[in-house]
Amino acid sequence: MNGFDISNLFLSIGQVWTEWLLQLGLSAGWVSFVNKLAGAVLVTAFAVGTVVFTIVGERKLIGRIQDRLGPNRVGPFGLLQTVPDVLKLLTKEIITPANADKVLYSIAPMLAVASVILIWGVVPFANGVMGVDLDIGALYFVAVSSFGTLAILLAGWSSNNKYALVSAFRVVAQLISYEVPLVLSLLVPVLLAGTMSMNGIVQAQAQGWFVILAPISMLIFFISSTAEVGRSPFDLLEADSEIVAGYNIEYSGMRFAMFFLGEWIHAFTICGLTATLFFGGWRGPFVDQVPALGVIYFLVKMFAIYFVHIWIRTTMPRLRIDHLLDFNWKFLVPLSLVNLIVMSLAARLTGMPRADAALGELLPYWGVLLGVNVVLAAVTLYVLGVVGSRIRRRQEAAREPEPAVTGP
Amino acid sequence: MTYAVFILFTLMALCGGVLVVTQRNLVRAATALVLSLFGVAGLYVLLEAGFLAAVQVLVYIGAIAILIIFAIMLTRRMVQGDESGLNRQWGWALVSAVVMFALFCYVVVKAWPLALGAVSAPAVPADSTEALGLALLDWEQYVLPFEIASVLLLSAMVGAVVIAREKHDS
Amino acid sequence: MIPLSWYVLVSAALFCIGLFGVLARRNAVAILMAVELMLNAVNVNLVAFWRYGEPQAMAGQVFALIVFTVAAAEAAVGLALFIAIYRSRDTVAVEEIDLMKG
Amino acid sequence: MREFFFDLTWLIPVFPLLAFAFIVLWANPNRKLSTWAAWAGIGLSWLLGWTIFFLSWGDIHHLTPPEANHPVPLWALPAGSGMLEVGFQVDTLTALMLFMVPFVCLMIFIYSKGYMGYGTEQVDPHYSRFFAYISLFACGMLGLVVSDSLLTLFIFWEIMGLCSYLLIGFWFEKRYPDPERITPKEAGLKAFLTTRVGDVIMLLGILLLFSQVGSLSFVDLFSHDTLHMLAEKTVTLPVLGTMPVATLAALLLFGGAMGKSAQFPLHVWLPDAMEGPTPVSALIHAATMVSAGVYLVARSFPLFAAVHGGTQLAVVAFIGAFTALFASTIAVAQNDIKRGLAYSTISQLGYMIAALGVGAYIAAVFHLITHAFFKALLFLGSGSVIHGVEHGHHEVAHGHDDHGEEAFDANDMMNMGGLWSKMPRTAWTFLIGGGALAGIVPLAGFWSKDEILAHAWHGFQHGHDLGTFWPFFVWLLLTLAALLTAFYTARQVCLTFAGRPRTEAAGHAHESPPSMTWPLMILAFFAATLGLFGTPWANQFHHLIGEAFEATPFDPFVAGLSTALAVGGAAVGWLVYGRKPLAAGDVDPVKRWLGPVHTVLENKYYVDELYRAVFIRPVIWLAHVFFKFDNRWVIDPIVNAVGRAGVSLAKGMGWFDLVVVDGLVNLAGRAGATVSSLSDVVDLRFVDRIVDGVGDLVRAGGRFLRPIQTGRVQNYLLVAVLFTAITLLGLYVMLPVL
Repeated sequence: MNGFDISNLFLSIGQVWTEWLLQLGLSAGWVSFVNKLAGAVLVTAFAVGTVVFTIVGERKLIGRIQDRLGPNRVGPFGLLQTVPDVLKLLTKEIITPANADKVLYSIAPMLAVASVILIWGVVPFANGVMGVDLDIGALYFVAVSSFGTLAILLAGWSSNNKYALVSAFRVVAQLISYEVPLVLSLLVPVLLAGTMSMNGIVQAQAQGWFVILAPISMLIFFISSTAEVGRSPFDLLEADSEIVAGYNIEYSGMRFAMFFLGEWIHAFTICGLTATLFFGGWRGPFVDQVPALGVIYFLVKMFAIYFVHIWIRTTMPRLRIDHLLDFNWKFLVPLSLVNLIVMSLAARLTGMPRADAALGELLPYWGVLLGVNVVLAAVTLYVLGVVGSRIRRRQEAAREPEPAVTGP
Repeated sequence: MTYAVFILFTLMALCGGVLVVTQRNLVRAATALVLSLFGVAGLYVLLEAGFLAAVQVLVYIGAIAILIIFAIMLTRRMVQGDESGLNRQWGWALVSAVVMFALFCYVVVKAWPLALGAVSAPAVPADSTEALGLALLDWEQYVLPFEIASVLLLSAMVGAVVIAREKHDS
Repeated sequence: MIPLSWYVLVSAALFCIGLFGVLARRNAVAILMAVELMLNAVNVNLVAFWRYGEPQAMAGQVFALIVFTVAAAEAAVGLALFIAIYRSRDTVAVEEIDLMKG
Repeated sequence: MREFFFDLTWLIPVFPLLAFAFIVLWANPNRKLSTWAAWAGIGLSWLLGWTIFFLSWGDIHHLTPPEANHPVPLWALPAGSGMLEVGFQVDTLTALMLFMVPFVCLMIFIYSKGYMGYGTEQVDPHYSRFFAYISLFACGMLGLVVSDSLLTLFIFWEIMGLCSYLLIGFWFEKRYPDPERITPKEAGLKAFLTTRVGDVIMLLGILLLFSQVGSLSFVDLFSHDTLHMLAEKTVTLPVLGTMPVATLAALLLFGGAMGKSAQFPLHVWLPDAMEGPTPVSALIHAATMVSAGVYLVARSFPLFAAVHGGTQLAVVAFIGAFTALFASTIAVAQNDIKRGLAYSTISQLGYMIAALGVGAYIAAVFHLITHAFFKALLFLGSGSVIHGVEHGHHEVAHGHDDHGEEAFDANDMMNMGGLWSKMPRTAWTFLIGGGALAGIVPLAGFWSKDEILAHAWHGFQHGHDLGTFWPFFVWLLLTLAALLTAFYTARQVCLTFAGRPRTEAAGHAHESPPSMTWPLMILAFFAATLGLFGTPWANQFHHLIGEAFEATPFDPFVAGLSTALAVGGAAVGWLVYGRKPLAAGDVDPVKRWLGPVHTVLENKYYVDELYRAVFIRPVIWLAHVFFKFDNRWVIDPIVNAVGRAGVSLAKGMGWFDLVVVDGLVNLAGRAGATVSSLSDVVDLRFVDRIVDGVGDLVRAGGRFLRPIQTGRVQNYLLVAVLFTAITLLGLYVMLPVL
């Protein structure tokens, strides 16, 4: 047994734990099984546990931005506000509508939560500290999140409520549409890193975070992931002023809470992914010497991005469904396609730098990629300007010929 | 362990399949299809084809199943009929399916041993996903089928839009 | 490891279930789903033979991918057709779509 | 520079293809643009084709085989285990075809503008589509000519098949009052299906070659080693016995040629193809489709010649010679101007095929080229005549309305006559074309035909691979056909142009527009002069096609005989039809003399009727029988039959009651009336019942058969699956393999 290495805290804990189990007399197969189970429980617990705090944090933050106090009664500074909320939800009656499709009705919330938690399986907290280092991690993320869409569709349909169904249709249209730019922008980090493994992507960012190398992809990913989560300004799925409460209108009690939970976890999960894919994940100063620091870096980055999410949520007005789809299909998708092509060409041009490249070697690499991004952004803005002014002119032309009212 | 997982996924695939063909309610049938296809994805994982498993989930569950559910809901009046989901010739259909299955079983059992254990297969190369990508884009291998498949997909997409679009003129 | 024949048997079973569905379901969409089952059965076979045959050559996986593509194209066109038929004939029951009846 | 143009050869089929795409995708509504696009496409092909031809003419020794057969690969695509190689090649045969095909096509394209009524009131509603189709057709033929492997050849072959279907059925909405007469739609279908029979056989041949050689490129296939291997290896077939692979492959390929070149058993589509617009007939019969079959045989001639004295050449010679005579006899009795020409085409194709059969390779190719020119000329001329007569008919119909739109056949030569003065340019050019066809010295047809006959005669005199019988057979049949050819050509010319108009329409006919007459004159020039390149004394043609083949020595006997026959046939034709032209309503004198034989000829030896009885009817019948499966349609009739039997029984009892019992009771009282009432009862109960029964039977049969087509896919599928399952089951049980 090696000495307990504090710098690589989590791996050391894992080793100690494994040896302890072996000493208890478990066979190696069972130990591996128990380890996997424990890992799964840990990851799930992390995801669900974090929600408790993010809910409070978010509410307080929103309160701040909207110039009010936010929750401040339960516990110090209202930090324990979530606890009575959860208790309230748990004790509420679970209502199932009479004409609902009961099986699907009860499956949908579970599926919604599961799809989000499954993503955490491939998110690296620190170097090598992750559920499972799949070599197709990025693809796994895309695949698993499609369950969420299914869950919403089933929830809307099985409720046998027309508002729920309309909402579900809207949501699915939105989610499927925004999945396209999401995946296309996700491909850029994969391309630059040369691997789909999440840990591999983070490791590849030793040569520079992808937010610097591919800012446009980051922006597209950020926008479309916001839409995937369904938060403002893309929160049409529960635009309560239009479609009552959205696809989950018939749900109550714990089942409703599960949708709520799923959405909330999804919000910061996406932030974690953004941090992993574009902001260097667990990378930070001295992380090579002390790997355990990675967890802290990762969490800090994740919550910083989450803060931006909340900030946007509280300040941006909601979009109309046709605007939202137009924006996706006419702007984001073409842009991300062009971006993907341009980036792949640029990456081919520069070639991938070696892992131990000196700064002098890295600078041209950064310069080319960043320069390409800047040029692309400039072109995009120019095209947008031209198209926008043309549309405006057409609208004005359409408005103009109002016949003058002639007096009697 | 592996056997347990195999049996689990097999049951998912087959039970899901049976539900798909017997459920009268089409949305349920579609959900069962998701279950079945997820089971198949699990089988891919067992076969160490992780990429295919992910693509299976992505394409089938993320796209095709949702497309099917959409279509079901767009043609909704059909879903809620009281009549049976099966047509008159289902008895014959069952007979022929069973006969075919028996034939398949006969052939399979003749050709490969059913016995457990002592089964070995060559190891999958570590970078099989990369090998797959290279094979697809290799001029000497599958680039032509790959390109044809993409053209097929594009034309299917255009065709589907043209067919399904409501005609606004006249 | 699990013997190859088990996979092939599962695939055969799935195929026959799909076959039954294609032959016996009334609703066109249900038939389409059954077709998907059959295609998946084929894919299981392809991948299983890839795994137990020659994992270095990617033929099995490539073919499975192409089957995916074809399945996606088929689903898109098929569903579009059903929606078009539904609009004009107000039904997607295959028994009632019999313009070729003698 | 030579290499530069040769490397561009692949563009030749691409130009018309681009024209096709352009017209279909963009220019469809614009007739002018469509015309120009099609002309530009074929015109560029023509320029490039002639460039290549004349370059190779000047540089002939670079082109002679085997050096010439260097295929130029364009793409090589991975396809399964092998590579799909697409390329082209230029050798003497290709160069010759490039001289003929694009030029004749260009003439036809130019002619089409006038024929389809550009700028007139009668312009065809699908004018642009027509130009798109013929462009694609030209693409098919040109691609076939330049392709370097059997596979690409087959692809272009099929493109032509498709185009022939589309073009023959171009006036697909046309219906005739006579239900027996074939409509353009049906004619297109017939052409497509008949040639398909040949194509399947040809595909079998291609597969056989591929399985044996592993490659389909001509260079590989016709290399000395491959041919030797194919000739050595034998294959045993169930009925036909053992034969070399080369023989079998050649025969199978010849099947395709028989379909496309309309040789005897598969010739039926060609006359009906006349339902298409006349430029199409010219295209099909002169420049493209039917030449393709002969071209295929010429192209794969090394394969045919691989086995010395093999059956394959005998079959080719027999089919060709027989077709030549067979079709020319039919042509004698046709009144439809285009049909007559169609049979003449079949007959001339028979010449070429027979020539190949006896090894007269050069003569066959030469005849292919000259025939293309004069037959295109004749078809376009006949089109011009029809056009003129139709316009005359319109004028007449407009002149006085009471005339009405009764069925008027503008193709019927009996409706013509006296057009010489009305359409002088058409008449002159037609006369030149007819002379070339008949083999009058020194027009093109004489030289090429004479070469074939001389070769056959030479084979008979001096021995041949096939012995002496086949050359003699070919010579005899072809000489007879030459006589008939001259006769029916003279008949056509006289009936059409000589004498006085037999109908009002013919009387009002006008000369066609210049876009139609100019191509006629150009083609006439070539039809008149082309033969001079192949005279026995200065055989430039032989020089061009390659010294590898043995030249045919000039034979004064054959030349004299064929000249005598041609002049004699023409003279007889003139005596019968020209000296005293027929007046309106006269009966054809030949018909009077030949009587029933003429009827047989007029009906084309009843081949169509035979096919209908032997192939089409049984297939339809089988299709009906095979669907008795569905339980509903088996059980229902049984139940009905039982019910009907019950009813009949009850009625029988009633009859028994009524007739026997009543009759006995009343017998005593009404003895006198009984006899008459009995006869009445017999009439009612027996005769009526029988009549009704027959009716019922028919109706029940109809009801029994009608619903076998349920129209349900699943139902069909179920039958298919069940059948598969049963078959597999049977296989497993019977074959001890598994």
